[in-house]
Amino acid sequence: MTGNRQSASPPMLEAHGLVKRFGRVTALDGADFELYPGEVLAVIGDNGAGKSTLIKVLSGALVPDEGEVRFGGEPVSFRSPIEARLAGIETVYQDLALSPALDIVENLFLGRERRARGILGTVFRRLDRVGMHREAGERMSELGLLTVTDLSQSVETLSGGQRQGVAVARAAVFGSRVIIMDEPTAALGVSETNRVLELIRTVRDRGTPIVLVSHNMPQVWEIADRIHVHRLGRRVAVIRPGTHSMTDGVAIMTGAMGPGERH
Amino acid sequence: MTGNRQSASPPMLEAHGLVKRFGRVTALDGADFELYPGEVLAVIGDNGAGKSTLIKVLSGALVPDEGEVRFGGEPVSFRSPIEARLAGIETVYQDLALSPALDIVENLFLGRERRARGILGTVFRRLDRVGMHREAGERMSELGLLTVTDLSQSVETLSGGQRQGVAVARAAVFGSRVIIMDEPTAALGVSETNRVLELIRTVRDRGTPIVLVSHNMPQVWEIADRIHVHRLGRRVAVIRPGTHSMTDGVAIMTGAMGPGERH
Amino acid sequence: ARSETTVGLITKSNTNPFFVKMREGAEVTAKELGLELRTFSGRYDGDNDTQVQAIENLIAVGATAILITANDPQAIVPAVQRAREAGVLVIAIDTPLDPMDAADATIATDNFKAGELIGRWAAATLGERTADARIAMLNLNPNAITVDVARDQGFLRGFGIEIHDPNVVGDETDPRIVGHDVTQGAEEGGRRAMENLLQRDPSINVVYTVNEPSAAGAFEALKAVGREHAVTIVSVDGGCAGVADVRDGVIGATAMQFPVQMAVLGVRAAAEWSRTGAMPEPSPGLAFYDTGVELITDRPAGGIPVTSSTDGLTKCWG
Amino acid sequence: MLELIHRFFHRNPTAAPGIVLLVAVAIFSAVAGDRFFQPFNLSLVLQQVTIIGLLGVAQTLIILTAGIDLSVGAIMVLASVVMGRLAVDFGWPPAAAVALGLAVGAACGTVNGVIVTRLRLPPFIVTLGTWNVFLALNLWYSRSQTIRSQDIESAAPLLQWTGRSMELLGARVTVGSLLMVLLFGVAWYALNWSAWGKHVYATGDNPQAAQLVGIRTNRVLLSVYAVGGVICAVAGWALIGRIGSVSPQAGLTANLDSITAVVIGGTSLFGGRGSVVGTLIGALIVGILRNGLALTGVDVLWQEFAVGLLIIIAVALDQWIRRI
Amino acid sequence: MLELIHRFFHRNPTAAPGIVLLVAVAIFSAVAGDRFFQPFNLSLVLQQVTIIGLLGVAQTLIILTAGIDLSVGAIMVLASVVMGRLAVDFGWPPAAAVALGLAVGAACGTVNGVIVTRLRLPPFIVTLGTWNVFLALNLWYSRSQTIRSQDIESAAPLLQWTGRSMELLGARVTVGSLLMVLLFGVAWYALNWSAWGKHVYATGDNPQAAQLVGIRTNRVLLSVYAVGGVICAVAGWALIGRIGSVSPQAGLTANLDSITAVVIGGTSLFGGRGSVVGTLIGALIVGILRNGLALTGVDVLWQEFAVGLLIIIAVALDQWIRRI
Ligand SMILES: Nc1ncnc2c1ncn2[C@@H]1O[C@H](COP(=O)(O)OP(=O)(O)OP(=O)(O)O)[C@@H](O)[C@H]1O
Ligand SMILES: Nc1ncnc2c1ncn2[C@@H]1O[C@H](COP(=O)(O)OP(=O)(O)OP(=O)(O)O)[C@@H](O)[C@H]1O
Ligand SMILES: [Mg+2]
Ligand SMILES: [Mg+2]
Repeated sequence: MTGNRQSASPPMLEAHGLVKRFGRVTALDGADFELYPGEVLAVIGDNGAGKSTLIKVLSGALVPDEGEVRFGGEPVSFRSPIEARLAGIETVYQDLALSPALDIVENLFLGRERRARGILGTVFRRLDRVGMHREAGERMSELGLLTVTDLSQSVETLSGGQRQGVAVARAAVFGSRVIIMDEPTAALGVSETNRVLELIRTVRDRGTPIVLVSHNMPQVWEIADRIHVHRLGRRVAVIRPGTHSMTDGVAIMTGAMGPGERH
Repeated sequence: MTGNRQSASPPMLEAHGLVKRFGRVTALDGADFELYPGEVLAVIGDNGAGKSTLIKVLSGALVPDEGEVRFGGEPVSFRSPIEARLAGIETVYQDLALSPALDIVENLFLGRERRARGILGTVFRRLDRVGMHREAGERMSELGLLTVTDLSQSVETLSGGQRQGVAVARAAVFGSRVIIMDEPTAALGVSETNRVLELIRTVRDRGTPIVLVSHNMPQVWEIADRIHVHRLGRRVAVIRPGTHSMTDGVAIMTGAMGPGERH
Repeated sequence: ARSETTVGLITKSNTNPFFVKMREGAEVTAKELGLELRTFSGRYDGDNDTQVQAIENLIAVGATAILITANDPQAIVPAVQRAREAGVLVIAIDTPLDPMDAADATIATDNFKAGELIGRWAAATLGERTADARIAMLNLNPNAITVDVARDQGFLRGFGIEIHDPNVVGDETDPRIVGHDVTQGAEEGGRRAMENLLQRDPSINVVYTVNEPSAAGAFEALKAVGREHAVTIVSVDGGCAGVADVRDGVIGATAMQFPVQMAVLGVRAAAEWSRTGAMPEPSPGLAFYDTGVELITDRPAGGIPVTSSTDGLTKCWG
Repeated sequence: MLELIHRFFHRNPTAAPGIVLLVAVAIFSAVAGDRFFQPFNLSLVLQQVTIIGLLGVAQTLIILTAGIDLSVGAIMVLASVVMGRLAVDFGWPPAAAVALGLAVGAACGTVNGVIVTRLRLPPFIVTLGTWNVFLALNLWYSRSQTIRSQDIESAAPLLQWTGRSMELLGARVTVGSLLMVLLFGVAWYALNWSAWGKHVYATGDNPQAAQLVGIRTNRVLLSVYAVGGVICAVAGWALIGRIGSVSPQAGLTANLDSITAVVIGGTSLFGGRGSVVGTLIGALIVGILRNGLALTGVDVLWQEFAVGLLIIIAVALDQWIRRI
Repeated sequence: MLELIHRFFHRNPTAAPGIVLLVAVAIFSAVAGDRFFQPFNLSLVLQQVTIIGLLGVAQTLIILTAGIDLSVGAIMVLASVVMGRLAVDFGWPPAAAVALGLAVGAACGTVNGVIVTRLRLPPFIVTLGTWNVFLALNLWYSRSQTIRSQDIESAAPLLQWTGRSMELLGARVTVGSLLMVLLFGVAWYALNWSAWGKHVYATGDNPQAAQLVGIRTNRVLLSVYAVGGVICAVAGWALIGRIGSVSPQAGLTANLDSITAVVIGGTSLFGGRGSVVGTLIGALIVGILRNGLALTGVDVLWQEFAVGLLIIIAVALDQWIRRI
């Protein structure tokens, strides 16, 4: 319902001609990308198509060999994820980027710890552990992830889905201008997945655009406004759930159908 | 089509009253399990329900605190994955169990390296590197995973799906009596997923029973003969795709519906 | 300009001031005589391998003479032999090789005698209290390297204690010995060893130390329990800091050795040999040139010839 | 019951080594005679571990980041030599000399940190190299000469302030020991109650992840090495108090000893796991072993043998306690 | 072109340190005069790195499993003392003495391995402990006494066989050096062309995964420590050949030196990554630096300084080559 804006307003985040090589492998081979305000953009593509590499370039985790990234119309060149994050791009990485030895609360607030009020916080820089613990509990249960009984369990002892939940909850905690999620529901259970999809809708309705990488086609067709189809390191088509069927999408993605019918 | 055998023949792999505690967390709380010859048994359950823990107990990676495991009717107590494997249980773990610094071929054959023929192999114990390389290529392309251009790429540089492909290919390479797969398609693309499902069917048709843990309900209902529903550390129901709808299954799994309608 | 004659000096370690000053003395003399001096050292007390490498490297640069203070006077012999076969003059400095004739010449000091001297002085100072002395022995390290053993055993012999095998530390049965401990030849080790021995027997009144830094450390430990005036500390070396400690009453007596003189004599001998082929003369009645020991103390006792700390400060080596 | 014990050890990861320490004390009290278990002797152990304990604080911080510092001993000695030379030989005001000594420590640590972060070399190699460099500088600047206790006492008693001791229930506690305890406290607070501490753990645990969540790992590393350098310099000051004099020969075994304390204290050499309180206990365990063995009067040779054996037994016991 | 270079370095991970080695040789040839770049001197370097190189083979195997062995030097000396005492003092046939020496090495390594695998203690602590223990045994068994070259020569020349040298194009290569090169070759073959080698890498890389795929990691570890012990004993034999005599004082810096060679050679202290050929090159780099500096005639004090600096530069250069 909010997906028709791209002709009205300029792209919020865009990239042109991105190239990224790893030794002999060319992961990105002249990829383009556009994300418009207030939309859910799904990115689909085969394994090894270069989706995660694209995400990492957009979020500053990788520096592209060629090509440019623009954010809010301005060319940017993030040299680290910190810069992207300061600019307002929040990312859930496919490999989660968690610190296994730290506990759930610590991971949720890593890099954005909250200090205690008053002199303890300002002079002694004491952390507000109690407050962070409480808030972590709230977030996790909002996401339906309170299957974890103990928030001071270290992340390495969590189940695969619980770990992914922590990574998603982390990105959801903090207001930002763009949220990028690389396969956020791959390890999640049914109800947890639904909660995350709900979350995505809520965020979108608040006007924050979201990039969602996923292999789950029904999910993509259900939630996306536009679909970026990635193949062999470049964008081969942008389609809409309304105009293309899932079968068409998969066919373009695997190369069985030419990207001719692009809109 | 082969799923009706459980009344005819005794279970191939079974477990009773399994309990496993990690400090304050009780991951398995009196879980039962049965796998009959020639069936695909799906295991579903919420995040943190204890599915992976169950799998690890069955495959010898964890020793249960209580309960017994029987394999082919005999009580067994695997104290390490090696013993389970020697007994014929092959497992794809959720966290893949790959060696990141080793390359694809090395990972595929890890622990089952092939030696060169002749004196080089017997006396000098030289590896048949060429042979392993060729065979690895064949396996990977059978699984549709030859998006990887370079089989000597180290596993840590692979994309998430490629990595999962290697782990699945490893289990598929070797004949065994039981195959256990813990969310084998979570990170796989559409076509790769289909190939793995095909593989599962082929193996089942050869008579080898398979345990499949998955959060993908359509997939489960499509391929499973029976469905083991796990909740809070124990089995709450065993259902069949034919008798229960997906909605029922999810309801039992999340506790919204009692396991009364168990067959 | 590269001079004709290259002389190598290989010391035991490059941190111990004893050898640092020896090196400085050698450098000055070499400059005077227009020789090129190459300096090397072991990396720890007892390090033979690095000294062997140094000899090999010196052969490779075509050194004329090598002055060596051997960390392991027996184990170094084959390397020395190779040097001599290559036509290099080898002079053992400070520590004679074993056998002594493995070197072309030896300019050394007798560590056993140094120990004996302070042992005799300590016994004489105690007078009749010698009979019930409580002795602490602060050695270098557990490896029983030659200097360590010689000084330790020399002290005990001088003090009048039956030492049994002079190559073995700690085989004595004399009840006056409270114990042996090791100091690594440094202040911290000296303090720690003293503290521990004091815990075993707080009535210790004679402290032998292998060198002056460990003596200074031992003194700190004694000071901390207020016993610094009730104990006689003896040591070996004769560094300026040690002599000043004698002056200030920290150390009762120390046996002064002359590393700088050894180095100077060694370099001179090497220069002489390269010019005329003349070998250095041994001291009369000895198989080597002995640079001697002097007992430095301000409290002469038992008729032992002594040098006062004031005089000592003019001769000390650094 | 067992549940409660598990919970206790989980919440208090330093409880297990603490128990080992108590066991060691108990055994030596039985074996080494009544001289051992006395306030005075125990405070002596505290004095004897002061230097290694202080270096252990620095080493813990660095090891938590998955690094290692082989130059701690060299930095310590260099700092003490700088303090001594300036105050005694060049007549600086003692406070200024101490300050400059601490600054030298910070500079040395910063050099390590800069090389580690800018050139991305393994900390082992970097600090091995700077260890050689700092030691050479130390020998050069000190001219290999000891500055005697008496000279310091008259020219700059402040340098020996760390060695001053006070009576506490029959024990003699030095300022240096208090300083060590204080620094352990500060490090514990910083690691557990500040964002910086969490970043130190995260950097050592999984540097890629830490970077992805927005931690400036290079800054964290740099700060850790620099702080480590300052702590080493404090150890240098404490060293002057302990041995009275300034000796360029000190601290040769300090690197290995400090790493040993850290590892016995349960910190992983792979980074990200461990605690600074463990290091204190680790240093005390080694100190107790050495002191207790010395009091039994065993031959030095067999003392070394026993220390080796007992260290293994102590850590095995620690692991065993954790597992039950 | 760049593509090709990348591929080359990817395929040949030891090419980068190899280039550094060549650069070092070239620089010293220019700086240290014509004496440096001569067959004789270069073979001298080979002789000088023999001991550290041999220990480096053992150390590489152990570090690849994410372990560390601080006892290599002690095992080496203990083995050489056993060989010497048996053959010279107790009149055993030299071959039997050598065999028993190797057996002692294997036993020491096995002790390390058993403690590491059974008690699951950190290898750092285990080998630190056994280092003390083995050194004490060594001092006790040798009675701290050197066995003289002449005595060995007359009683058991086989012990000195490793020191025999042969002329090769103006260079003098000793049996010990050949033994070292041979062992490097064997270790290289085993690591790259045998299943055991892959298991060593897998065990160090991700022990949990290795276990899950069915590698008996405990057996792998045990075999690595035992083989390491034997190689250390071979180093002990080579040590006798090298210095002619048997000295119980040797080898104190051997631990650090061997680890240094491994790390300079590009092997990660965290296990699973690296190569044994890198260690050989690492040992040669350090050997070249020390020898070259010695020939330039720099003062010892500044030699240490320069070694520290040059090690850092060498590794930085290596990293830089890899990155371009
Ligand atoms: N660090 C690296 N070194 C070498 N090759 C790499 C590296 N990272 C990625 N690649 C390669 O780049 C290609 C694209 O990887 P990427 O992770 O972007 O794929 P993806 O589209 O996210 O796949 P998936 O759906 O499996 O997550 C793959 O072939 C992968 O092997
Ligand atoms: N080593 C461990 N230490 C502590 N708790 C653990 C450990 N391993 C698992 N757990 C806990 O046990 C419970 C079950 O975990 P398990 O991995 O079996 O879940 P799962 O059903 O596989 O979930 P998912 O669908 O997310 O993979 C979780 O609550 C988890 O936090
Ligand atoms: Mg991806
Ligand atoms: Mg799971």
